[in-house]
Amino acid sequence: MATRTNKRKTEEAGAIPVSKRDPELLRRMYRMMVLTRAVEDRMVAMYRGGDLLGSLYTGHWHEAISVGAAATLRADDYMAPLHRNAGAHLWRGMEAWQIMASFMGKATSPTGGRDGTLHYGRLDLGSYNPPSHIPANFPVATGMAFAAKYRGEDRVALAFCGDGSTSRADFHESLTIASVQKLPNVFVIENNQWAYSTPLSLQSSSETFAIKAVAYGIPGVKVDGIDVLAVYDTVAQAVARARAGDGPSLIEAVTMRMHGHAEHDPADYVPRAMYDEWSEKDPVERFENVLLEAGVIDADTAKQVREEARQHAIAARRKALADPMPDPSNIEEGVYAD
Amino acid sequence: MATRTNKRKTEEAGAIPVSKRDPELLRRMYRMMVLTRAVEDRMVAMYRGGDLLGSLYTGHWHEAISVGAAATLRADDYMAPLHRNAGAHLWRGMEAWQIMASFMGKATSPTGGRDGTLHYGRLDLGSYNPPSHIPANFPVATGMAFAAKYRGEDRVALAFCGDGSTSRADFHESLTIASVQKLPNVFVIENNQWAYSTPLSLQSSSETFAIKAVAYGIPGVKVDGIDVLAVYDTVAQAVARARAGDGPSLIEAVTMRMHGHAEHDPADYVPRAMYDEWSEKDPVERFENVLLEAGVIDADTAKQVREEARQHAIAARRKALADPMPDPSNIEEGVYAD
Amino acid sequence: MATDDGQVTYLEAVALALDAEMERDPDVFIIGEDVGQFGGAFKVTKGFLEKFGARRVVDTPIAETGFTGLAAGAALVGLRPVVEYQFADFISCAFDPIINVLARHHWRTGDAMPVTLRAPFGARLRAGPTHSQSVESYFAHVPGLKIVMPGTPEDAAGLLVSSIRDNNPTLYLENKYLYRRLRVAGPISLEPIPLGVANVVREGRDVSLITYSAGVSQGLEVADELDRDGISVEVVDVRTLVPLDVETIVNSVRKTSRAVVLHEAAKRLGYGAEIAATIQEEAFWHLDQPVVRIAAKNTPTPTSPALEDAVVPQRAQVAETLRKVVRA
Amino acid sequence: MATDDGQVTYLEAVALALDAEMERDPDVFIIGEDVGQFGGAFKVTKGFLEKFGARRVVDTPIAETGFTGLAAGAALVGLRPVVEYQFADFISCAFDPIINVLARHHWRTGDAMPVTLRAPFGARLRAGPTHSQSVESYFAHVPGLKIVMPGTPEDAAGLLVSSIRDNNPTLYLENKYLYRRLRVAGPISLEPIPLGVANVVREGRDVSLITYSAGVSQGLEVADELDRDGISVEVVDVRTLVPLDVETIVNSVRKTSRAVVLHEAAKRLGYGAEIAATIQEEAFWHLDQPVVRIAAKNTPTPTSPALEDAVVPQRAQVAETLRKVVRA
Ligand SMILES: Cc1ncc(C[n+]2csc(CCOP(=O)(O)OP(=O)(O)O)c2C)c(N)n1
Ligand SMILES: Cc1ncc(C[n+]2csc(CCOP(=O)(O)OP(=O)(O)O)c2C)c(N)n1
Ligand SMILES: [Mg+2]
Ligand SMILES: [Mg+2]
Repeated sequence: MATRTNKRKTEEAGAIPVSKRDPELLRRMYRMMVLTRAVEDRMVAMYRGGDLLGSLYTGHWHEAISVGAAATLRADDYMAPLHRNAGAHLWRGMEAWQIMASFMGKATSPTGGRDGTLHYGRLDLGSYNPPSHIPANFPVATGMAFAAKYRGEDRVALAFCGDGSTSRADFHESLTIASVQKLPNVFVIENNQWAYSTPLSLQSSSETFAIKAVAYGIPGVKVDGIDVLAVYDTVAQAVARARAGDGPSLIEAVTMRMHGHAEHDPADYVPRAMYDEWSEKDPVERFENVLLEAGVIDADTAKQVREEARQHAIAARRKALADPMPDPSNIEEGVYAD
Repeated sequence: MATRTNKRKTEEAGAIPVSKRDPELLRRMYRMMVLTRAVEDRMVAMYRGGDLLGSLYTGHWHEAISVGAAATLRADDYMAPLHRNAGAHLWRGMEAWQIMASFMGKATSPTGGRDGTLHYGRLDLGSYNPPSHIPANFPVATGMAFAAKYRGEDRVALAFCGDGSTSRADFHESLTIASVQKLPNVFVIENNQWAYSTPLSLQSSSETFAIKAVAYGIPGVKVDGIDVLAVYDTVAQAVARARAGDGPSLIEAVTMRMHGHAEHDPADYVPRAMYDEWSEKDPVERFENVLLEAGVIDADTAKQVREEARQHAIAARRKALADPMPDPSNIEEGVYAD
Repeated sequence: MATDDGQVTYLEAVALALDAEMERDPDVFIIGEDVGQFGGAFKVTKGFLEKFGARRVVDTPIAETGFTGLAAGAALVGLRPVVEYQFADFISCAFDPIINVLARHHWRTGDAMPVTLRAPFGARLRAGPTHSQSVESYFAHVPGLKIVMPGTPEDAAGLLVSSIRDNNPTLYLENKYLYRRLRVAGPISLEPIPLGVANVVREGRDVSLITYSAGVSQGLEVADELDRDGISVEVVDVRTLVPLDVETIVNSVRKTSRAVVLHEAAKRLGYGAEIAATIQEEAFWHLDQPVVRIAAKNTPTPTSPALEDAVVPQRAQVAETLRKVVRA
Repeated sequence: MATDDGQVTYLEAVALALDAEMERDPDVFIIGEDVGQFGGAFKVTKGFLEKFGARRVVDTPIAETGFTGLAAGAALVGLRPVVEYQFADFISCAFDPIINVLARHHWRTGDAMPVTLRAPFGARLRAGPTHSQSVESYFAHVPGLKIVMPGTPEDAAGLLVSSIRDNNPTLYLENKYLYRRLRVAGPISLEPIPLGVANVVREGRDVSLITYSAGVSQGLEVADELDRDGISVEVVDVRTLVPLDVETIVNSVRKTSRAVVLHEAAKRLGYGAEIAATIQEEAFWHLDQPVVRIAAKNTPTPTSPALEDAVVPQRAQVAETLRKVVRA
């Protein structure tokens, strides 16, 4: 599943059989992937129905990456997510209604409606709330990792970005610094084939994204991004490495952006055949089948999990809709901290 | 001499015997290396004697890179040099006195004393005049290459930067764009072991600088930077590749910064042993010996070339000293072009 | 490219001018993220790829520093690049090359640097702090850049033509709130409008409202409103911040003796500071009142509607301020 | 760290304050290019590596965007980074994270962002257009940043202490021309000086000279000179541009009725524009004269001495302007 892309890479991610894994963890991952899908599907309906303020970024087909990677972290680790990582947020305790509230500009969003859309990170959950500029979260993640190392703690910092984000200053400079400083970072590239309308061929000429790790002398691993266990194992190995003080790793998880860049984007630049090919590779379905086959869940459980997720999303919407809009009277406060 | 660092590299730089090479070209390269050394030695004396306005950046032990690389270009090719490339400037027709005038703020400097020190590129010689920010010349070089390709011309653009400059946005983003657009660029990294006081170990963790080419899917070649023929052959191959429309290359030329970062810097952070080791590897001396051995020049010629260079530098100083300082009355003109 | 009703929007005016310049001059090309097949995030370059081909309509990696520097290099050797930043907010990633590579180059060397930097900017779209910035103040201090901020479709066209033909780096800021909100009867003139010439878009007696970009239509609306109460507002659209047409501004203030400056950028060191400082320098003895600045609050731009409305100048606030200044 | 004659230079004051804060608070660290063994390009951190070790004195690759973002992340989880830019000119490469990551964060989230950004800036050293920039105007428009510009060794120390202890991103700009030119009798106080409090460094009757950084010593020299001619200049050192102590400025102007603003940054949208606009807003009826701005010309900073002197405000020019304003 994980393929080696440079010689310094540590051991191949082991193909541990499902039966040898913690069933509780597997079920939680499954629940979170199903929940992510249900929440984002609900939000798509909300977008269409006019519930949201502006556009909507979703992470369809990114659920295995978001959940698989986040699941490797301890609660006291740091995470610096981007706009396809609702699953990672939910894993860490972000409420579904709060994500919705962010896209609605509600007072109950993590920023109280000051920021919106994907900008809903919460430091109390160890998650950075990034600005729009991608991947500004990468340097920030190096700072979180730096602080951990500075204090002699064994926390790690996990950051996500897209294939397109790899072209930017922030990507290069943060990997350069993290590798020189041997910071406990794990960098995950979510290669979903597109950056807005830009295909990979116009974004990068390297053979893979994982291989860019060579430029930083760190392990680079490419992994199937719709296989949540492959993602989990690969990221877990990188996290262990970082935690042990052996420095950062770069992971490329391959998937497909199954919606438009955001919901306003019909994405008619994507060849139909790509959708056809990838619609067969639904990471949630795939994991469900793996768990069914392995007997970790049965069909009834699966049905129940899906129905619970649906109800959860419906309730979340209800709460978010009912939540108040912010009061503008204090808008000038908080520009500066005391 | 040139070592392969990634599989996409083109043919190994052939070890063409000196006897099979154009003796005129060899002698011109020799003369230019000697002249570069003489001019820079003279400027060091000028710095110490108080002739210059501020500090002085020199390219001792970079002569083989500057001259070897510049010698591969046609007159109508573009060059985007930095602060160790006096040799490349001289090769393209920059006058020694004008380089000195730049460090003196004279009216006769390429900027009329508006800019100074290393900022003496001249577009009429096809050479970009960079700002201090390194390596701002890299993106500019992609633009020059872009223009050549846009117009269907077969010009190439050659850019130089230091080992430290590879850490910056400009390096990464320009190589990303050049590789995707298959621009006729040649990027030369002058790895002189130091970036100001920063050693390689604090700058980059990649195995070599050449190997960073992997991140852009382009050829990356490491070459002995004190061997002018190795530099010439390697760059010539990259230039030919670019000219043929096959896209950019990255070349790492290894040398040592034998002076301080600039002349005000005693560089006592450099271990003595490094100087001892590298003082044995003077690129000018080395090339002289190669040419003497091959009979391309004889001892008398060598002596004469050195003496002419010395006289040239002395005369250059005399002219630069005598040149007028600029008139401030028109200083507000030219902020905008007509 | 007019709409069904024969009208031309602000966005179409930009597109028409760019299209015309690309037709006229083979050295003009457009480069930016998603400007090709997608036609740009706001669809300014829709159809350009088909018409001009990938050679002249260049999709780039997400590398604002890199492609801005590329434009500089191409311009130095004779091309006339037009660079699109997907949102003006992202121009922060090109701040370094814009101020250090593009802006200072001609003064240092005498080489021309004909680059046009196009960026959709501004608030009122509920897009939040990193998708709504007014960026003119980041750059207006920098010698060597021109800054163009059209407030009408006609100016959007004519000023873009001039920007592209100008031999200097020109920051051309498109107010994205106006893109589909302002429209005029077509066809629209593609004659260049000189940079550095302000436009008195409405004559008045009682107070000068000095503004630009979205402030122009907002100001005209308010002027209409106040007219009904017998207050006569002169609206001056400066159109280009750099160079600034000080003479037209000062003449207006000399006439009305009262000046209000309006922009949607934050107040502190917004361009209103420069305009106000200049007016009091040049027309102090004609002023019956201090120059008043109407601007956004000194906060980032919020997302949530009521918050954003509380930060960005609203029509009622503009009207009230003008009334107050006139009555004082 | 006093010099042989028991005096403390501006540079030493910076070093002493940084040293004291690193001693006091283990969460404070310094990061930048060549700050370790080399002690920084200007030697502010000389001896720091030996004293505090590589854990707290961090040499970085040449990656201003990256290490600025690193500082943000470290600050968010409780450290108090001090970032050194080798020359303020290179802060352009960190413009994006400073304005979009550091400045807006607290307002968006309520998380503290205690980062101090130190940068040697300014002209008069014949260092040319990309080694002499005054950078305050690039940032002063941005909500959420504080901007500190000490003009004396005492303030350099006390304001740096406060900057480091402040929970906000603070741009602390060191005038490198003053580094070894200004000195005071030691020992120097390391008590924090509050941000946002201007200092009337010389009382006067006839005109208020509002300034900061190198303008303070220049202004005092000129004030001495004019004193001999019976002209009494009040010199107000604003010390921090953001927050700005409007009250002290306005009180001074109310007293003298005449105001001149002085800085070495270029005039157009220099911070003098904000100060002048504010003075006429707040003290219009007290002004006997328009507020005059003395600033560098709107050009890059030249290298060659006569050129630089023609661009950057000189003492004679300051004196002459003050005389003119007082006489008018
Ligand atoms: C610096 C910067 N430039 C441009 C943008 C506009 N933008 C937002 S997302 C995006 C595409 C991102 O592509 P990728 O990194 O592959 O992530 P994906 O959306 O595919 O997950 C672009 C161009 C931005 N946010 N930041
Ligand atoms: C963006 C930027 N940051 C910092 C500097 C200051 N600086 C000038 S040269 C230099 C070291 C450059 O090292 P390297 O690239 O290896 O070139 P070398 O001087 O060794 O040839 C530094 C840090 C700069 N010029 N630009
Ligand atoms: Mg993508
Ligand atoms: Mg070096």
